[in-house]
Amino acid sequence: MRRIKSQILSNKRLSKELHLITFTSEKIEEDLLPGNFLHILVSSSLDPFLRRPFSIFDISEGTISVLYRVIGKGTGIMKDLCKGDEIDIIGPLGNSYPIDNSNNIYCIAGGTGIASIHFLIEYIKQNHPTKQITLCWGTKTIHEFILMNEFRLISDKIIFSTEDGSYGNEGLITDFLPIFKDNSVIYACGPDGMLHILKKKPIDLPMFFSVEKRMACGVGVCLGCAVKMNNDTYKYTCIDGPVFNANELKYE
Amino acid sequence: MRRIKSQILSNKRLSKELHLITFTSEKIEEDLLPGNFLHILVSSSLDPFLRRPFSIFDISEGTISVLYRVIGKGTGIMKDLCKGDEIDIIGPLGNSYPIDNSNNIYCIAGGTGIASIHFLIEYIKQNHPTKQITLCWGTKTIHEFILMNEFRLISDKIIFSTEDGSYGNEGLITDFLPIFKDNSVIYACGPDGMLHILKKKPIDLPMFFSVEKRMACGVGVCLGCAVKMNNDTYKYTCIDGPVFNANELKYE
Amino acid sequence: MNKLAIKIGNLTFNSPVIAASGTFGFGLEYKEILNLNDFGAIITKGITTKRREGNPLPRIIETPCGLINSIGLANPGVEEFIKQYGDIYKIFPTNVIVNVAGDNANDFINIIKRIEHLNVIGYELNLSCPNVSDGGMILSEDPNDVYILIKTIRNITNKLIISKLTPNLCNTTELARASEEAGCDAISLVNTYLGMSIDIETGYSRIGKDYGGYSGPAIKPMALKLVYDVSNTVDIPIIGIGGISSGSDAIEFLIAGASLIQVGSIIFRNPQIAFEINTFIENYMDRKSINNLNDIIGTFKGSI
Amino acid sequence: MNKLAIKIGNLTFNSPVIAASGTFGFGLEYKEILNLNDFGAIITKGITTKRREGNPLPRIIETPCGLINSIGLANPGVEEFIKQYGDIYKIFPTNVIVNVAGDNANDFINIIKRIEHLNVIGYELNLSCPNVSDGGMILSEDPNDVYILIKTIRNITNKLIISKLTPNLCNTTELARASEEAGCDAISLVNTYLGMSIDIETGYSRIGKDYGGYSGPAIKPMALKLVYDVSNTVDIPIIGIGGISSGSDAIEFLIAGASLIQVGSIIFRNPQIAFEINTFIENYMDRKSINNLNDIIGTFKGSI
Ligand SMILES: Cc1cc2nc3c(=O)[nH]c(=O)nc-3n(C[C@H](O)[C@H](O)[C@H](O)COP(=O)(O)OP(=O)(O)OC[C@H]3O[C@@H](n4cnc5c(N)ncnc54)[C@H](O)[C@@H]3O)c2cc1C
Ligand SMILES: Cc1cc2nc3c(=O)[nH]c(=O)nc-3n(C[C@H](O)[C@H](O)[C@H](O)COP(=O)(O)OP(=O)(O)OC[C@H]3O[C@@H](n4cnc5c(N)ncnc54)[C@H](O)[C@@H]3O)c2cc1C
Ligand SMILES: Cc1cc2nc3c(=O)[nH]c(=O)nc-3n(C[C@H](O)[C@H](O)[C@H](O)COP(=O)(O)O)c2cc1C
Ligand SMILES: Cc1cc2nc3c(=O)[nH]c(=O)nc-3n(C[C@H](O)[C@H](O)[C@H](O)COP(=O)(O)O)c2cc1C
Ligand code: FES
Ligand code: FES
Repeated sequence: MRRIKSQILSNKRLSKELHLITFTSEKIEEDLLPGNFLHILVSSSLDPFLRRPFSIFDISEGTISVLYRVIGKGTGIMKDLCKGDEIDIIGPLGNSYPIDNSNNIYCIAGGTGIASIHFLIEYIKQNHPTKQITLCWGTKTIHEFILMNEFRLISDKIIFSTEDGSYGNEGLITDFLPIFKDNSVIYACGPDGMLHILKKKPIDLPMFFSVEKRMACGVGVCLGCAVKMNNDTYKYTCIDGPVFNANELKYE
Repeated sequence: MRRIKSQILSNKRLSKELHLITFTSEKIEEDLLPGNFLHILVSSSLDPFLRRPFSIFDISEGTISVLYRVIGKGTGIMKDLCKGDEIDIIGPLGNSYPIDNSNNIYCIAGGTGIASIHFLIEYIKQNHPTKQITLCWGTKTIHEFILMNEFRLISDKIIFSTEDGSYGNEGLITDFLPIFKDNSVIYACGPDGMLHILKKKPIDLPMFFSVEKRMACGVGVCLGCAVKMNNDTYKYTCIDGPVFNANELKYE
Repeated sequence: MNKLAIKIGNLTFNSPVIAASGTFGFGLEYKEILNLNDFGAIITKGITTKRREGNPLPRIIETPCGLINSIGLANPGVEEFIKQYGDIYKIFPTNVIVNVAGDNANDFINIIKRIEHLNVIGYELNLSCPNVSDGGMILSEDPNDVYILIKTIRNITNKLIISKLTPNLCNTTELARASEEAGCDAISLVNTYLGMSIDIETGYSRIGKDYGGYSGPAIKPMALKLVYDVSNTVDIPIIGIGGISSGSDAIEFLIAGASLIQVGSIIFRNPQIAFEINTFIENYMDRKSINNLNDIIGTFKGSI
Repeated sequence: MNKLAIKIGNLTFNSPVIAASGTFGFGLEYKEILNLNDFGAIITKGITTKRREGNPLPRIIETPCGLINSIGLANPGVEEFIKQYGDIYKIFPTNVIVNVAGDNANDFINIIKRIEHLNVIGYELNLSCPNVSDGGMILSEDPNDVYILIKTIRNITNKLIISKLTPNLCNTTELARASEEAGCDAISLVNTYLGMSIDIETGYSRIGKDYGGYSGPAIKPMALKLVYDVSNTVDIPIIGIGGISSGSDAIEFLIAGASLIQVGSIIFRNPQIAFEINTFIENYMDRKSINNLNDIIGTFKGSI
């Protein structure tokens, strides 16, 4: 974990709501694993007060990219940042997707969940090139399939779905999952609703969810980002997660 | 009085602390008189919460310029605004320098007080070209004499002073005032300390001060910007001022 | 029909948004840049028997997401007020409520008697100004005193009586109940919180008194809680106040139990806030197929 | 000599800046990005007799310039705490104070007896957590109860006893006086204010309970006022808390009468705040030729 002042290198709008921001990493990227997140302070004003957690979308030497959806105060400010502006970053934080011996990797991404899945796929392609990767990617509408060519390049197979049917299958991605092969592992990142549905499916494979909870500290001191476990105790997204074994999690 | 969303046209640093911002005026400039001020909201964040009052430095068709010193939260944000960014403006507010029949105009400016004095001199030159204008201009140091050529062009005479002696007379401008001619009027804008000294001088000419007080509303509803009058009552900078007859004002 | 209309007794407010006392002068100052009837009512600056010059300077200091004021009830006094505004209020575009600030019960009664003939719909009793040392604070501490005061006022007027409470005492709910029992028509809360700010260069207070009244978005979570508590205590309508700065904030107060809301400090920043809140609430009602404001009021469901 | 050093009794704090309970875990979480001895002390998360899972979700909600929390004293319980941290505190780089949260007097006494052998300099008694329904709030309302509680604790320990008070009661000064009379070594205040936030789309609370504890820069003006009031009431040192987010804020609390200060919510935003405050105070003292922190404390001059 380090705290750095990072310079914006670029900040592009990719779709109506999705933006990709790239900034200097002061070597933090060397310690980053897929699933890790950064805690970003976007403005020196006290409103908004807290940092914002974001997964890693991509890294390269000296830079990190984050894919974000503009939804509120913090991301509203983020989208107006220009090249040369400074942001204040703490990271890497959180755990990472555990990589086992399975030959087949199924990645299920909903919405901005695609961000950490992108980094995961790239990571696996680089470090475990023989594994077969199937990406199941659901969005609301066609325009949210950003950087499609790149995803086609790094995945072996992609299943698309949109809620409005504008591209791929019409409906939720959880309705169009492939028949999973043996010797597989599933990684999923997306809205709670999606994870909830996945969890209820009779899937007999190791399955890991990356979850999103409201955070204050991001390092385990505030106890704000609690997630309920099956045994009714709580774990904490920022230190025990964000990636959890789906078996552990309780959805009510 | 109107409220407009204004686009930044340029925002230049003129010295270490002084910046000149120019923005679209939506025709507000047609109603502006020297001494008037604008109440500017520089950010959509709730911190800073209040608008900031600024005098007019210059107008031209469709644009207004404000000269400002970076001192705190609001001006700190202002200096980072870029071409195309929006600010929210209420104006014109306040009264203006009263222009009488005097032939000789003495303008005394300290610090950013030069802003409203600039507009005043320009206005007089344009509307009363026969009047003789003497500018007495004091700053901390040489670098704060911004746009000097322009001032030389519009004033008939300029007396300079700097506190550190780096240009003009060394000391406070109030120590280097000329011998005032008859049939004259004095306009002064600057820090309270300067106005206080001026007020104590045995000057037997009409004298008008533009004063600065903390403001919340800028329109006379909050009663925050009170100024003490000689008879121990209060008047309000935003509606009764910012320009007051020096006789009326009480300095303790 | 105007969806935003709401009734208190036989009085109609064409919007639940009211301009708070001390933040809207006497109603005319902003008229060039807004429609006065975007407000369901406007409340005047607090009026005292005699003219008050107000507190020493400085009177306003900004803090993160709020401000501290030490105005000290500067106002022209009741006689000058009548002279200046009596005629104007005869044809005012929206309801006018006079905020009355007495040092003691007699003051309140005298002021109300003097202005009873004006075309104003009622009185908001400032039982809580933090900025006057001999002021409301003492009077307002004891529920019995408040009961007697309001009872007496009830005897001299049929107009709306609103009891405006401070958040700085811990018996707010008791004061509200006493007000209700005495025949008060509505409770408005909160007035400002006590706040302090020190200039570290000089060691002096950054306002003209040791402390002042704190308002703005920063106080909203606490004000909302208090409005909720009081709305569970009394049956008369509550007027929610405290840091409201958006349509969403306004709806939170309605859900918590307020029938009307007041906007204060935010006006300084955004004078057109009433219009924005009205538009927001209308869209919200459309989206949720709600036809009557009353179907929002007091619908807080607690925690999930 | 370290200019920032300050003594309470025979204990030395190498900086007046302390990490507030609940915002710094058990002291190790941030160790990779800060020097622990930038803090004069760190205060642990509140410890209860038994493990507590904490409140339902969500537990944190941001508000303008602040946040509302509903953590509900989640903690491993005193036994697990001793197991996990007993050894670590033997060689901790700065003073450790344990925040103790009892449901009743027995709890407080049992916990303190169990941890008395640890290498910690003292206990901060959480008399005021708003997030536990059967918790401190009741115990802490009555100055007599507080007096008896602290008196009893005084009998079992010579370590530092700090009474942490809530701003949500109106008898804060009385509670402070009762604490002092019972032999308490210092008063810390404020704990969080009660605040509420409603999700207008669902009508439910935006946190796991109807209301939570409000903290951050938004509460500073009120907390400062309360610290000033209490410092005028008692002679024991005050530890000022509430929205401190800069060196300047910290000095305001010192001038108002606090001998030490705590940083809470700001840590989440700026973990290195203690270093920044220390540097700021040092420069301030240099600039003003002040050699001893005590020459700042309690020097408020009132209004000009
Ligand atoms: C581990 C983790 C990884 C994430 N990765 C990404 C990512 O790669 N791309 C992306 O677009 N978003 C991601 N999110 C969600 C992102 O943090 C929120 O969208 C963002 O905080 C919203 O901030 P805002 O100020 O625009 O919204 P506001 O609604 O103004 O925020 C208000 C408060 O709610 C919190 N909040 C709002 N939505 C969420 C959410 N979904 N999860 C957690 N906190 C939230 C904010 O942090 C803030 O404290 C991630 C969240 C977590 C926990
Ligand atoms: C009528 C009028 C005309 C002015 N014209 C100019 C001008 O042309 N150029 C210029 O640089 N400055 C001018 N000022 C001063 C300017 O308003 C302040 O410098 C500015 O508000 C500082 O804002 P800040 O957020 O950077 O400072 P902060 O210190 O962060 O501001 C905190 C609060 O104090 C207020 N404040 C701070 N300094 C002053 C001040 N000197 N006068 C009034 N309020 C203050 C702010 O408005 C804000 O409410 C004028 C002030 C008035 C009243
Ligand atoms: C500058 C100022 C002056 C005020 N004057 C009065 C007053 O005269 N009478 C009164 O009852 N309340 C007065 N108030 C309190 C407001 O009416 C309101 O209760 C308070 O500001 C909280 O609301 P807000 O957070 O929306 O501002 C004043 C507030 C401010 C900021
Ligand atoms: C997330 C969180 C958890 C807290 N937990 C505790 C606690 O366990 N015990 C306690 O006495 N105070 C607790 N507090 C209160 C803080 O110690 C502090 O008194 C309060 O937040 C005000 O300071 P601040 O405005 O600097 O945050 C907690 C505060 C927060 C924000
Ligand atoms: S965000 Fe604070 S414990 Fe996870
Ligand atoms: S700034 Fe509000 S009355 Fe002048």
